[in-house]
Amino acid sequence: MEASAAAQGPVLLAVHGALKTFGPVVALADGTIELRAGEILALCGENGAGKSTLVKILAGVHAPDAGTFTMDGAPCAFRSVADSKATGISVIYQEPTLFPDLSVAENIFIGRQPKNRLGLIDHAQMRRDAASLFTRLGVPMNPGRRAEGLSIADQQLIEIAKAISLDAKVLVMDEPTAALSGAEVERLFKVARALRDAGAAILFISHRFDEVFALADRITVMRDGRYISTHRTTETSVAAIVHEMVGRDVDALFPARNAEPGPIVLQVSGLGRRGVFRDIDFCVRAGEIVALAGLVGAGRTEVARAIFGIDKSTSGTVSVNGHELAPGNPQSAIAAGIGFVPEDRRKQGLVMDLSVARNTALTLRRRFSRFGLIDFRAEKRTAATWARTLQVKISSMDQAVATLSGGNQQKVVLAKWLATEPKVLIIDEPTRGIDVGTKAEVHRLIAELAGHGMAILMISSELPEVLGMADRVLVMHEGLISAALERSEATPESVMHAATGSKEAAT
Amino acid sequence: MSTQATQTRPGPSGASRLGALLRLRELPVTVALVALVIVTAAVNPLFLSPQGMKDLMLNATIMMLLAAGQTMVIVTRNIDLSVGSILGLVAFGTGSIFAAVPTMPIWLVLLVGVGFGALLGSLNGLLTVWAKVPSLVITLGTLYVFRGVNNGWAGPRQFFAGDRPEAFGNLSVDTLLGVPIITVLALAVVIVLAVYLAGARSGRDLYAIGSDPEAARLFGINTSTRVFTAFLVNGALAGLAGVLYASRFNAVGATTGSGLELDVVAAAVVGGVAIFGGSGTVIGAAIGAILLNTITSSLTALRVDKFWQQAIVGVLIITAILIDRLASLRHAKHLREREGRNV
Amino acid sequence: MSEHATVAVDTTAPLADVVPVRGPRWYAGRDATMVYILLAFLAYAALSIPRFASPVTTGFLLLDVVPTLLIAMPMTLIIVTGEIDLSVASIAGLSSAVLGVAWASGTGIWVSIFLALGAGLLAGIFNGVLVAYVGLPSLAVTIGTLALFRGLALVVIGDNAVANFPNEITALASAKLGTSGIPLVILPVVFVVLVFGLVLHHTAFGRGLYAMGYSKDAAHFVGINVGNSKFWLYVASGLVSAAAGVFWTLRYTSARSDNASGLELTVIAAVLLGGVSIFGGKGSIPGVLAGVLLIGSLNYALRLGRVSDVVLVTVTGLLLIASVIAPSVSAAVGRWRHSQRLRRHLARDQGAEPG
Amino acid sequence: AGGGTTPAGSEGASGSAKTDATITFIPKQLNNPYTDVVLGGGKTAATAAGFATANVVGPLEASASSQVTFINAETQAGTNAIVIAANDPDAVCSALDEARTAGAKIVAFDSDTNPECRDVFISQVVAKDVALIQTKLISEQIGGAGEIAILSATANATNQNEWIKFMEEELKSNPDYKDIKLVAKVYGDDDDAKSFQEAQGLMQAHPNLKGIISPTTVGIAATARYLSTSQYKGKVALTGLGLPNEMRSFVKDGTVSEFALWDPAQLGEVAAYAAKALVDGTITGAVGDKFTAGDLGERTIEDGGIVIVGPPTVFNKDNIDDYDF
Ligand SMILES: Nc1ncnc2c1ncn2[C@@H]1O[C@H](COP(=O)(O)OP(=O)(O)OP(=O)(O)O)[C@@H](O)[C@H]1O
Ligand SMILES: Nc1ncnc2c1ncn2[C@@H]1O[C@H](COP(=O)(O)OP(=O)(O)OP(=O)(O)O)[C@@H](O)[C@H]1O
Ligand SMILES: [Mg+2]
Ligand SMILES: [Mg+2]
Repeated sequence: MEASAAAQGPVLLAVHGALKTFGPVVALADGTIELRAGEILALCGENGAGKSTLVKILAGVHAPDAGTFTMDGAPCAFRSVADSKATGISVIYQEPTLFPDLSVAENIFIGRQPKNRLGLIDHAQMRRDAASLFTRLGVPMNPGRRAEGLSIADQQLIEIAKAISLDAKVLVMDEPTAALSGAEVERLFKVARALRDAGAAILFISHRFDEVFALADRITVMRDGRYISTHRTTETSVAAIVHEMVGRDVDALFPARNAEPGPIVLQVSGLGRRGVFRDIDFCVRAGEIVALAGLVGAGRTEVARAIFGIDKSTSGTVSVNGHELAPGNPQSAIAAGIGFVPEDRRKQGLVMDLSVARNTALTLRRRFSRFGLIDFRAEKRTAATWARTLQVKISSMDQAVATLSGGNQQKVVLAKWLATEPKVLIIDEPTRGIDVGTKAEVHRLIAELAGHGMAILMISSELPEVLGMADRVLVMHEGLISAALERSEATPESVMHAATGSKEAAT
Repeated sequence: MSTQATQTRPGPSGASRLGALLRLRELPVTVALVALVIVTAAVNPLFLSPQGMKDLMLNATIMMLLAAGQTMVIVTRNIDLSVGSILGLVAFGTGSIFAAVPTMPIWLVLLVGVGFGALLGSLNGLLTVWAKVPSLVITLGTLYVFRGVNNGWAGPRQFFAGDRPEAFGNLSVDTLLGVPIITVLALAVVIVLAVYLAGARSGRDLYAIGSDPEAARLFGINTSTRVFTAFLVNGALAGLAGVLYASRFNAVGATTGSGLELDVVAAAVVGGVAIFGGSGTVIGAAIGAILLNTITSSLTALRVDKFWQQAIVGVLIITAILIDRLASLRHAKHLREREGRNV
Repeated sequence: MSEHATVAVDTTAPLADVVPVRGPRWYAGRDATMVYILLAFLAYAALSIPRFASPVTTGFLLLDVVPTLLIAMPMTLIIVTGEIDLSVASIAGLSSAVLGVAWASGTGIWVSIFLALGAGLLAGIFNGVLVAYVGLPSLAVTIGTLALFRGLALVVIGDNAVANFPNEITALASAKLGTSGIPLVILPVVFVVLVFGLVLHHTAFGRGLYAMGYSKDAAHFVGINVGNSKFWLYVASGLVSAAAGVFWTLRYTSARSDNASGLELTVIAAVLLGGVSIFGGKGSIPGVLAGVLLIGSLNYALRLGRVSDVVLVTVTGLLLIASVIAPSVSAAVGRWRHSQRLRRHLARDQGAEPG
Repeated sequence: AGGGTTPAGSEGASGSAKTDATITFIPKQLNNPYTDVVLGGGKTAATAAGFATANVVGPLEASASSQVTFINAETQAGTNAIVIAANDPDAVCSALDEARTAGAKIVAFDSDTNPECRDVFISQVVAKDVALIQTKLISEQIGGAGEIAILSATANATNQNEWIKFMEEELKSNPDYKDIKLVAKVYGDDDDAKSFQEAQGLMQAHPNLKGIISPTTVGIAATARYLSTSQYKGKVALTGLGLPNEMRSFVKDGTVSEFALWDPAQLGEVAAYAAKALVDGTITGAVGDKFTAGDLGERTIEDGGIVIVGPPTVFNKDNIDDYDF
């Protein structure tokens, strides 16, 4: 990868020994980074290593308990978000933070909308400015539209537009690509490199090493809230970084599987939802992993939602072990043995304010009821067992999931569904925001579950994951299944062709 | 990578002006108001006589001010249930001032009333912002506390129109081009607020806060100051309404203005203000206030059995939110169809 | 040029001893505090207000709180799901009006009561459909039905008052259990409280209510039928409010359209005082019970002491404000003490290893 | 066991004046100017009559059931005499019965309860007289012909409803009033703003309205305020029952020419003396019983256990300045 010429420029933003505690939890023990003008620095670390905490300190959201901060060599403090912004720091948070009632354009320019001669907001000018930003990012989006109901990917793109429009000296991006697929990622990188070449300093956080090595000039590694090391990208390797992150070697290879698929468990026939997708026909057998691939917005999530009954399908049927499910009724899907790990864990997967125990037990409410009354102890025991099995990093089962790191939250969602011992598990983006170690674990877990005869439908935007895990790959394009590929036929090229709708790829 | 994805999503589309107009949340309530006035006037021409018009406007004036203030608060995903009590305290305060100093200039009394209201409103704001607790609970508390203070202060004492200077009472009698002076004042306030909320950065911040308070905090909007200001302005408007109340009605005492709070919220809701913040306009709320007041007058003018009147008002409120909901569902569906795939 | 070459950092620094890890304790929770306050107040009142400590008090006090207590039960569940029902008092008024008109028109008393409860049920269904299935915001809907149901009560009974209810029935409404002073009606009320308590705290349905109180989407994604749950809560609220209306009518032997007016805010104040979060997700029946009884006994004690209602109104308001502010204040104090200890800890560390 | 005083023994020592007796007034609603004048008279007279303590308790709003808790608390406090203006004749009954069982004497005043639940009712005036004086005043003011309306207090107010009944009968039966047509009855709930808007509604719904009777002090003042600020001032007649202090400016500016009221303080005074006589056992509440009401002289209990205070006064421009209440 090309290294920037300015990589040896002066240190722009330096943080040393940043400490942040939340009551008894030490989220960040020694946050240390040195960010130079004209470079892209990647921050790597396991889930819960304290990356987002460091970001939030830089953003002025959290007040640090200790640490020294300098900007351009002068000591500085980030007492508030406004303070941090004024210093020239612009942040894309891990989770999109849009205002659903405001227009896309206003979301980008809130607080600094262009004004007309009367000192009032010039809405037309604002929309034009937004449109030109989107052109720069290569994304078609109507700036006048309300932000409500946008997909996670679209929301993330707006966040990016917002951040770059600030023309900040320091751009911090906390997993900006987690919800994006190849095309958008590539465009984001192009913009990021352009900003770097213009002299900005960029802090980039991602769990995807291909991205990190493609983009970053240097990599800083964190573990357990502490600074570990910094390397030039050209002088290190994925294995070395992973070793430092995890403190041991990680076998990042996908688990080997050669189970014979059993009888058909999930049968989807002619499923359709007007204006969204149609003619979805496929089956998943016991012990089989079927991946649903495609570009962002291809309609994969919508299919999964319709199967589980969150949305009502307008045509076709879903049956589990031959029993047809009532459309639009998640209870019937759960009763039939379907589990669904949704893509947006914060809004759909978890009740953020409830404890780990309560969240895990939510799917078990009826199972542990005797004469209609819940057996608290059995419930808690089961929840604890699954949390332990998945090695969720928590201080107590009574900790609110809101205080967990993103990856650990994802594990709680998985635990919640595994606890129901489903026959079919639908997983939408199973490893979004999960670190390598856990990712390997999740992959091993999925493989193991399939090995025990569970039918698994996996939606993923990560091509390696799709190719590495799936027995069969269904590729969606514009609401239709454009290809059904056996493991042997599935290659990056065949999947991408089908996903982009290129004629020659259609089977 | 390919650039194919570009074609999978629709580009910006210019919404027609007519479409935008039809999507206005204020539209249904405006249509309802116009229809109501026309029907009533057709049956009872007296309804639109100069005196009838004047009464209609005067009736809506106080509620319009309160609804406009409440909108500022509701837009930030808060609520102020104590407005009735604030109005009562200020109205009684106005009576007390004139009883003590009958020669007090009217503008000074207006100023004092607005200031007193702002003080009480800022107490709500301070408690909500500082303790970061739900304003519904806080203002339910201050509803009781302010009312208690008013009761303690006033006791059985009341001040009557005769105790106040005639010029003060004439504020709600005299007209400017057929419009009562206090209505002109209220309209001016509503317009200023409307322009502020639509066209000022800090005004737009209020919508952002109501839309997602956590996101607003992460984005660096000074949530506390903005919400505090909204409460303060609302209090000030309730104060102004209190002074105007004293100008218009006969008696001000311990119970003046009690029970107003839910009517005010209802007016805002009927005017298309979303109860969970983030959207709605002052103009809409003001029209909602006019509609709710007009319906009572017109039912009387139509000689509808008075026992039915309250039930009809209830039906009207529900219909208004129902229409609002249907309109937004239709809009969402429209959006989906426009952005969705042709499958 | 990686100048920060792999610095070894001790990841087992003794920061954990700064603050001991503690789980929540039931006897230190919000609900328990409410119960302590109630007990403290009762003790104070018994000692300092003449005649307060007497079975007569129990009787009058309990009779007074019955309507609030009844309605507070479904209200708690509704607020836990993040919704609200402002129409409860109007439903009570409507049921009172129906009871009166039915009885006056010669219907048997039990059939009349049945009709009154039926009116409440219908009202609850109406609210439920609009909130749960049409998806309208409950605050707005029930402001509307607050006017609508009260209006219907007026339509039904007009400005009449029906008072000639049979003596056996009205006597039942204020009958006492032997000499204990405890009213007979407390038995069904206790039953209602137990049912709602069990439903909220010990059933799958109740679990679902907390979950949806925090996040409707997340609840939907684990197969909780958000719509149905809410619908049944509003139906229950309508039914219980109607029962409260019937009790009101019989206790005061007067069926009027304005019965129980304004009760909605009292109920909500009591529920919030009992520790239920207006945003949903938090709250418990024991807490609410303590909240209702606290307001009730405060009310009665002040009246016994001939203290003006002005004081009661003010005290209720202050209590409400204190109840939500106190946790914030104690959390702020906790944070301050934590940072103090942390600072001392850091200072000690720096002193230990200079440079 | 309830500590404190034992409830006053009932008929034990007939005729001997008790010196430690207590009296409590429960008005319809606190903080009402008319009530305040009544209670002022009542409290003064209570002391003069020999009560050891006189209290006033009451609800802040005049709803039917809001007085019950106060009666309960007084019952428990062992109050000897409860003087009440009932918001609803029936709602307070069972509570009053309990109070009587505990030994209290019940005097209703201003607005009666169900006759079974009290010992005597102190009425301002003969109900019919009040009604007739108002119909007479309105007839004079509108020249004996035209549409009139009534703006009352709450729809359930016992006293107002009785007067309205007499007014309606009189309008129907008296040939002098054959050209007068009662077109509407509305209720302002004794709330200033509500009464104001009801008055306004009347004018719009009935363009030919010639006069309004408002037999409640809040209603007449609010209506006067509306008329005085509108084009109807001096064109639509207004009469009813009002407090001179509240009505003075409207009489002087010509909105109202004549209205009536009794002396409210006397009502309180008679009630206090009646209560004392009951507590002392001088009277039992039977028809024909007589007692002395201080300076106001001897009063007799008439049919239905009613005591009449005195005739109403008519106020107008010429005499209004002579009164201060
Ligand atoms: N508000 C909070 N209260 C308590 N603990 C918290 C809070 N926020 C974060 N933590 C804890 O701090 C630690 C660091 O979290 P952080 O979000 O910074 O991790 P991360 O490196 O961003 O992980 P991921 O890659 O999963 O996003 C975690 O153990 C988390 O549980
Ligand atoms: N509530 C909504 N309103 C309008 N459009 C929506 C809504 N939800 C999704 N869409 C649009 O529907 C399309 C399909 O979304 P969906 O989430 O099914 O895609 P996907 O293939 O799962 O992609 P990914 O999950 O990677 O984002 C997207 O273009 C999205 O913008
Ligand atoms: Mg993170
Ligand atoms: Mg998806």
